[in-house]
Amino acid sequence: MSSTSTITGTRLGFSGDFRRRLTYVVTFVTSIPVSVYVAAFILGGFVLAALAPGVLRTHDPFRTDLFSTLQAPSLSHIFGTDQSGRDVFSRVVQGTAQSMAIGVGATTLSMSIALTLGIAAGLGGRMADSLISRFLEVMFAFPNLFLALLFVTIFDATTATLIVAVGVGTAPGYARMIRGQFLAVRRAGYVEAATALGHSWQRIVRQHIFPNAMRPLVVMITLGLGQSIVWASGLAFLGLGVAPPSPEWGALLDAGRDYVVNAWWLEVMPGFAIIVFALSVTVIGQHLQDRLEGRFHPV
Amino acid sequence: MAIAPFGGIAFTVFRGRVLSAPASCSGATSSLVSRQPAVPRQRLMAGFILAGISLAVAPPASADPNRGGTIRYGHEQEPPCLYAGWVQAGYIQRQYADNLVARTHDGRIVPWIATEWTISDDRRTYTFKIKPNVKFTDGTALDANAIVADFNRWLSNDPDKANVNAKLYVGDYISAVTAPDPLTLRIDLRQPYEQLLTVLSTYFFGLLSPTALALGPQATCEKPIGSGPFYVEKWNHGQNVILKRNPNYNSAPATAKHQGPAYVDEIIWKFLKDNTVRYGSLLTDESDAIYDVPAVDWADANKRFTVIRDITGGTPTRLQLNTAFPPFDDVRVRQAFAHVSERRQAVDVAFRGAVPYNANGSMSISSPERVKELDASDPYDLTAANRLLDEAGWTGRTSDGIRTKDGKPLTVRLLYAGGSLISSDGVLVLQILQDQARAAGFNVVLKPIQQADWFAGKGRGPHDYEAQPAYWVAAGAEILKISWRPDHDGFVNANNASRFQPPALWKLIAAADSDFDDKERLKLYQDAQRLIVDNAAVVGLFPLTVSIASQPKLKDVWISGPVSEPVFYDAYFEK
Amino acid sequence: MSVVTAGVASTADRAGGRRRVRWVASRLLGAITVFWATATFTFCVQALMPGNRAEMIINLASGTFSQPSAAQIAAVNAKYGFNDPLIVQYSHYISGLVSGDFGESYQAHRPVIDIIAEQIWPTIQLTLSALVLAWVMAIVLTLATAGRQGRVSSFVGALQVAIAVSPPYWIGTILLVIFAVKLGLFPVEGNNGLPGLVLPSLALAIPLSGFIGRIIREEFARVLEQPFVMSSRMRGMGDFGVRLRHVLRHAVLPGVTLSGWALGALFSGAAVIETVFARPGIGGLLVSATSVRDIPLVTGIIVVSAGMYIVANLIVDLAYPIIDPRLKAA
Amino acid sequence: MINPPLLAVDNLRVSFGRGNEVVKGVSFTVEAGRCLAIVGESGSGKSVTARSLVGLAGQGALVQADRLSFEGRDLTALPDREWRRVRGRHIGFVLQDALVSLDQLRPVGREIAEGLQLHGEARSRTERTEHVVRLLERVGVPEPTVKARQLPHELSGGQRQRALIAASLALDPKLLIADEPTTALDVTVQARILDLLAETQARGKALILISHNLAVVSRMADEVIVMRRGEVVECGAADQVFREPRHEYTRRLLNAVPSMHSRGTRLAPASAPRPSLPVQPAAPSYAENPLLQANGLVKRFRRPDGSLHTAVRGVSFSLNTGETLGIVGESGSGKSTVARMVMALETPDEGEVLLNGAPWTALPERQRRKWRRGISIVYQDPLSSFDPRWTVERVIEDSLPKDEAHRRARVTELLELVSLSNAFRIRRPLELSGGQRQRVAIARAIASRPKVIVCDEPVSALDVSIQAQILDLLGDLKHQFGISYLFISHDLGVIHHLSDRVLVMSQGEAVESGDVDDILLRPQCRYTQDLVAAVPRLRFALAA
Repeated sequence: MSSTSTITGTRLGFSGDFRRRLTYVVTFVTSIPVSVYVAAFILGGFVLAALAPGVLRTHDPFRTDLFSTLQAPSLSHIFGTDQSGRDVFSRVVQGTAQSMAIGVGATTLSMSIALTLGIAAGLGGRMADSLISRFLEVMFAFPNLFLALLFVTIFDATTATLIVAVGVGTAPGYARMIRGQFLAVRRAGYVEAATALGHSWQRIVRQHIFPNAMRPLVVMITLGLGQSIVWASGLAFLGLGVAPPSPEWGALLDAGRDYVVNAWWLEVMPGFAIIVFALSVTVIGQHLQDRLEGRFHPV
Repeated sequence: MAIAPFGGIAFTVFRGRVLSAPASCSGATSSLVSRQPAVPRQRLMAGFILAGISLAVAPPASADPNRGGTIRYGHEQEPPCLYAGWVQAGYIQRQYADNLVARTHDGRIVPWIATEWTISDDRRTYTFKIKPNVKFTDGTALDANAIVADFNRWLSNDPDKANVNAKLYVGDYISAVTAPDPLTLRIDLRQPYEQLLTVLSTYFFGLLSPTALALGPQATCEKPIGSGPFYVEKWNHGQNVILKRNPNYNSAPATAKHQGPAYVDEIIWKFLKDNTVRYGSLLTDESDAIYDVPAVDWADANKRFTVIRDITGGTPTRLQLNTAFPPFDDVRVRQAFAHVSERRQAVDVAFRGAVPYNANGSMSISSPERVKELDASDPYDLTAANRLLDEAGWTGRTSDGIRTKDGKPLTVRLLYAGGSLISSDGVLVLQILQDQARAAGFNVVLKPIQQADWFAGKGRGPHDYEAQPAYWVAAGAEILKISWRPDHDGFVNANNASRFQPPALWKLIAAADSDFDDKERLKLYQDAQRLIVDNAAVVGLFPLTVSIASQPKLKDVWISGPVSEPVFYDAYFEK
Repeated sequence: MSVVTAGVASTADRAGGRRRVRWVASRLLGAITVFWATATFTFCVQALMPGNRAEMIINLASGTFSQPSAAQIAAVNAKYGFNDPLIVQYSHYISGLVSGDFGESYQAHRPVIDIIAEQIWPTIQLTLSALVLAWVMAIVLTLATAGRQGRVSSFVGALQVAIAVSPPYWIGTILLVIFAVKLGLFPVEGNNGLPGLVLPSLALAIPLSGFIGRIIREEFARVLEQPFVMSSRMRGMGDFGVRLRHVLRHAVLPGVTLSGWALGALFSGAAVIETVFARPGIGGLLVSATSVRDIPLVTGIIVVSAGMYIVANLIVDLAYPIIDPRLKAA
Repeated sequence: MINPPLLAVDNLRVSFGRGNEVVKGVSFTVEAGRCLAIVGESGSGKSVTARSLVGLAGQGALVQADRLSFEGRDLTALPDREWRRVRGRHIGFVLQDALVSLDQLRPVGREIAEGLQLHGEARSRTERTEHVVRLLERVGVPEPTVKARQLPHELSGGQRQRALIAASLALDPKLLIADEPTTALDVTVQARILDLLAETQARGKALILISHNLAVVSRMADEVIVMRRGEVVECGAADQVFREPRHEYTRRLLNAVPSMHSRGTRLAPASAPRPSLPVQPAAPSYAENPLLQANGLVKRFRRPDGSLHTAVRGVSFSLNTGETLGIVGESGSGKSTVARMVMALETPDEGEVLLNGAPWTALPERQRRKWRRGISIVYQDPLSSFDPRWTVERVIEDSLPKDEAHRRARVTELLELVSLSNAFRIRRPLELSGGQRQRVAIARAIASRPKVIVCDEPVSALDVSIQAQILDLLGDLKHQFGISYLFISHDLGVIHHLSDRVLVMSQGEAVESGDVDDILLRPQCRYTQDLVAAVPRLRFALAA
């Protein structure tokens, strides 16, 4: 990162305010570690694969080729071919949309459940708090696996049921975190100072409690994305995933499991995709957390 | 609704080399492992028909095979109960129980507990002579009275006592089972039933000690008592079943390679569901024999171990096309669908040679009555398929190439049961078929259904599917009656998923069933097969096969009819 | 667990004693309500299941599909009391639970409690050894690298983040192939004795160690800056001594609260690992029981696993004051 | 030179990274039995200097010195293994707050024994425990055998500090360095600890005392070094430095110490031109009904272990317009709780507070809200009272009453009042220094033109020079707007400097109250007398 402070306002004679903002932006850009840029780049690749798979795909992910089955990764097939000759790389790319849909869907669902429960417990009275905490404990005692098995067996395996299964399964964890965050901010010094100034409770909630309590939510969402995908692929592994020939990452893992001795790439590559996606999302989430928590201690 | 009897055919294997069926393994040499066992031992229909083409005579019993040792056998599926209808329990039952009669590979009924038997002229009374001083492993005498007690339990209506499968076979045929004297058994039938002896040789009719049975279903489930070469010592749930040698075993069947007690002291019947673990345990010598060699390791297994394979009779796994509703109500569309993919190569690629191709959808290649030239029926012919579809009026095309006829797309909903009813390799064949059919304009949609829901009949109404893979195991042509019996007086034949019931077909099958002249019966059965295949009511894929791989030092493991059970009675370790 | 720092400890032991009893009582009451809620929820679910239960039981038992006769269905209904009104079935079910009778498995005709009792130990063995392994790995990695600058510690930090998100069954399959099938260091079958336990618990432990490691690492770096660590250095203690004797114990605290939750998550993971390594255990049992709709067995496993989770959390709550003696006074 | 000085330091320089020099050339020597004090405000480098004497200047610190020797032995290029032998055995170190300088999770005895183990002193466990008990006895901890087994939080503040000192004296080191040893303690406890340190010095130990409290230094030190931004601005014998300080900075520091002498005068030179202000404090007007009246306030808290703790037991007082009432007491005396009850942030269990004669704490919050503009509060730690996301401008603008007309101009006016330039408008509180934050807090407090401002220890976290500026600011505002202050502090000097009347609190009760000189110069009740006696005085009267 070459030093850029000289080209800011001083020589170009901008007004103080603009120069200040420019240096602020420049220091902001140079302060981000390289790993975050790499993670952002990878994530961009996945988003592109999800929105426009055609761009990255080298072959038709569903085209079988009975003469080139189980070929090791090569130039023509970057991730090799599967047991019916389909190109694994293209299938991973094609599967991105479905896997990310499950990830995003499940995270949105679990966040919305977690928010309603967390806020009700955090801001509600003692009664609401103990009631909801008791309910959360019941949800925790349930093995997530059972919830997922339940949904998938009653409503047979589609992307929607997987989203609900994973979403409901992960919601209690986030609800507890949100509740803790709201309880902490409620006790903050600036909330009491605002009360001393004579502000109404609604104004304090709107101006101080919500914005400060919601900030770590951004981080939770990024971490949630990674976890949901890993979870959904776990279900597919138990044969509860989406119907073939879907190239959803979990389904690819499930199909590749028996070939792991002879055709390792069938199992390793989709697993690799899951880890790299979850990792890049976590790194970005971690950086957001450091940047937000690091500078501002809400409580 | 009577179910045709069972059956299994074993290609016996000379030591070390597989007399493999014509199917060659094409494509890349590297192998491919099926997620589930190559052939699910799950019978869709309870009926088994034993068909036997024995290609080899059993080798002479060697001089004095070394006694002792423990066979560590890696089986795949753990049954919920050691004495139950499910075929997984049948395999274990073959080790601890004897039957009245046994059936050789070529279909002859040979003595077992019954030394000899006579059938009345009106073929409705069977009288058996029972082998003297045979005992169950709990000391109870195995005489005619014990057998009568077993039969009465099986046919009762009490859910704890009833043997569901036994009732399905002979429930409405047998009128009485009596024991005139301790060593004679008499069975009276309401009407003649040619397959009675074949049915009695299946594991459903394995003889268990009445005193043990009286202890209730739980005890029978946990520790069934038979008179076989081994007895169940302990069931470590989730892990294995320990079977110990029965020192005073004196009732081996005529099909066995020797008489008297078994050679080995013990069998550890392990449950290794995961293919990699099961075949891996053979590689790392943690198992002496394993059940169902994964397809991907088929070539490797044949090099290193002794592999025996048994192709089951009855019908192969085949796609039943729903002829009652469009698009498959038009025979041309059905024929086009039969030509539309390279099924032979798809099966070879998916199963890597572990399972042969079976073109004739109506009859398994191991059934004696099959029509040989139908093995080449409906070859891959894209131009013929397109021509037939155009003739049938499916001329329109959607943007992504799917044919349409007066606005409706040519969609084929292909319903199949997830879980162990069709292996992951089998599903792979369906995926290959789906992809290749697209070239001709078919939009094939795979719709898996949970195994338990499949059994509950959920989602399998006549309007819910265009194609449905299924198979029935039987000895031979008797299965035709079960598959193609037309609906009558309100009773829908659930086994005829393709709803194909032209009067001409039933005329042929009924005539064949009642014709005692074998040559004439064979001709009628073959005409019926030709009628079915010509009308493309079913599209053949692959037959049911059972394979056992064992360490070279473990000799004389064989697969017996009629349900292709592994037999360890004659097995011994070469010192 | 709120950490008590204010005020001099009250010497009124009687008050302390009475309060501990009240604390344990409230935990037990909580556990019972959770138990009851899980049982009721599972019961309602089985009532919702589509399809005729009796028909399914008969078909599944015979392994075939056939329309069982009305007599057979009636007999099964009578045996399991399916046609009683729901309330009667529910009260029968709950009273059974209270007396430890979880009903009989449809398939195995055996009391559910026996089936679970046989297969629960391997799962406990697996989850506990996975937790211990995860802790050992997390502590060793953090002790060596936390708080230090330089490439190695940043690499280990990134590694911990990576393994925290990697799927356990994927790691399990790869471990199985490399160490069992190819190298033969460990038995392929995951259920014969201790050596068979290594790979499965490692597969579960690696992701969890990443998770715990990350939390301990952050706390470790924070505590390293505390004055009492400087005091110890000023008494002549070396860097490693300070890390081991002083900082580690503080850094471990947030991880301990997490262990209660982790055991719950490990149970779900165990189900998958038990399938991969062909190990017995109630995780795999739950998967197979659900696929054959063996409702009493499914219910039994859920209630037992909920019980295990609650007991685990009780133990963690009791263990916490041992690590953080300040809580003893509370 | 019969024998070399115990510790000799010549031109010590410490820098962190490129060009960030924190200590720029410090030289001094220390003899056995003598006490050297290093005085300076935060950021003067006094702590880093002390720590570099034991090789613990901090991560990434570059320590250079022409001479750094202990008993003649050169310490400049000592490897870490050698340093470890010196620390604890030859040089003992005592940090500021024992609550965080002792490991909370381990019994106090084991912390002390650790030094013995490290240097292989006592072999067996019993020998070690005996040694520990003897040490605790020597530093004056009651029931040493019991206390040794207790955790730090189970000891009182004083006992904890004594245990910390015992830990540093475990191996009887010749030199003891104490960095702000009494800052975290109450005045009475501080006096006892200073006695203990003096006694240790009398027994022949060399003592280096680091402190920002000139009174403490003047009582203890033989020689004094005054440091400012890493440089030594003055050094010499204590009485000479305190009586006739040569350097302007030292003189300004001495002047900045608030006491009875400085009452009514300015502590800091007026940096910015102030509007003409009468120097003499305006006499408080004793109208018939006082501005603020507290009658019999009682407040009880439930401790986490369930037992009940009464923080305030029946406190009554009144505050008149333009008057400053000081409330003084040690930690745990309940003075902050009184402040919160006055602000109606805590509801009293008994008694009530009247504002302008009308009920105040008795009102429901909804009705009370519109009267809150008449009374505001300034906290000890201003940072936590600002919303981290807001700029200074928004903090002040938000505190303006709804009906304020031209708000932007009012914000500028308020910033000027607290002498903060316009540039601070867009800054965030986190980026400001302690003093600047307190100015913003004061600007917010006066935004609604209140009659009363409650100040809860507003200056105790600030350096002396900054503290002086803030106290002057509060004084100016009082004269300009006739604001009454309820000023809570544990520092008698500050109270004496600012208050008209004073209320002394102990264990939740008001032991004595009245005119500030009557109470603080001629205390009647026993507790106040001990309190006043314990406050370290500047021993040498400052020459005119």
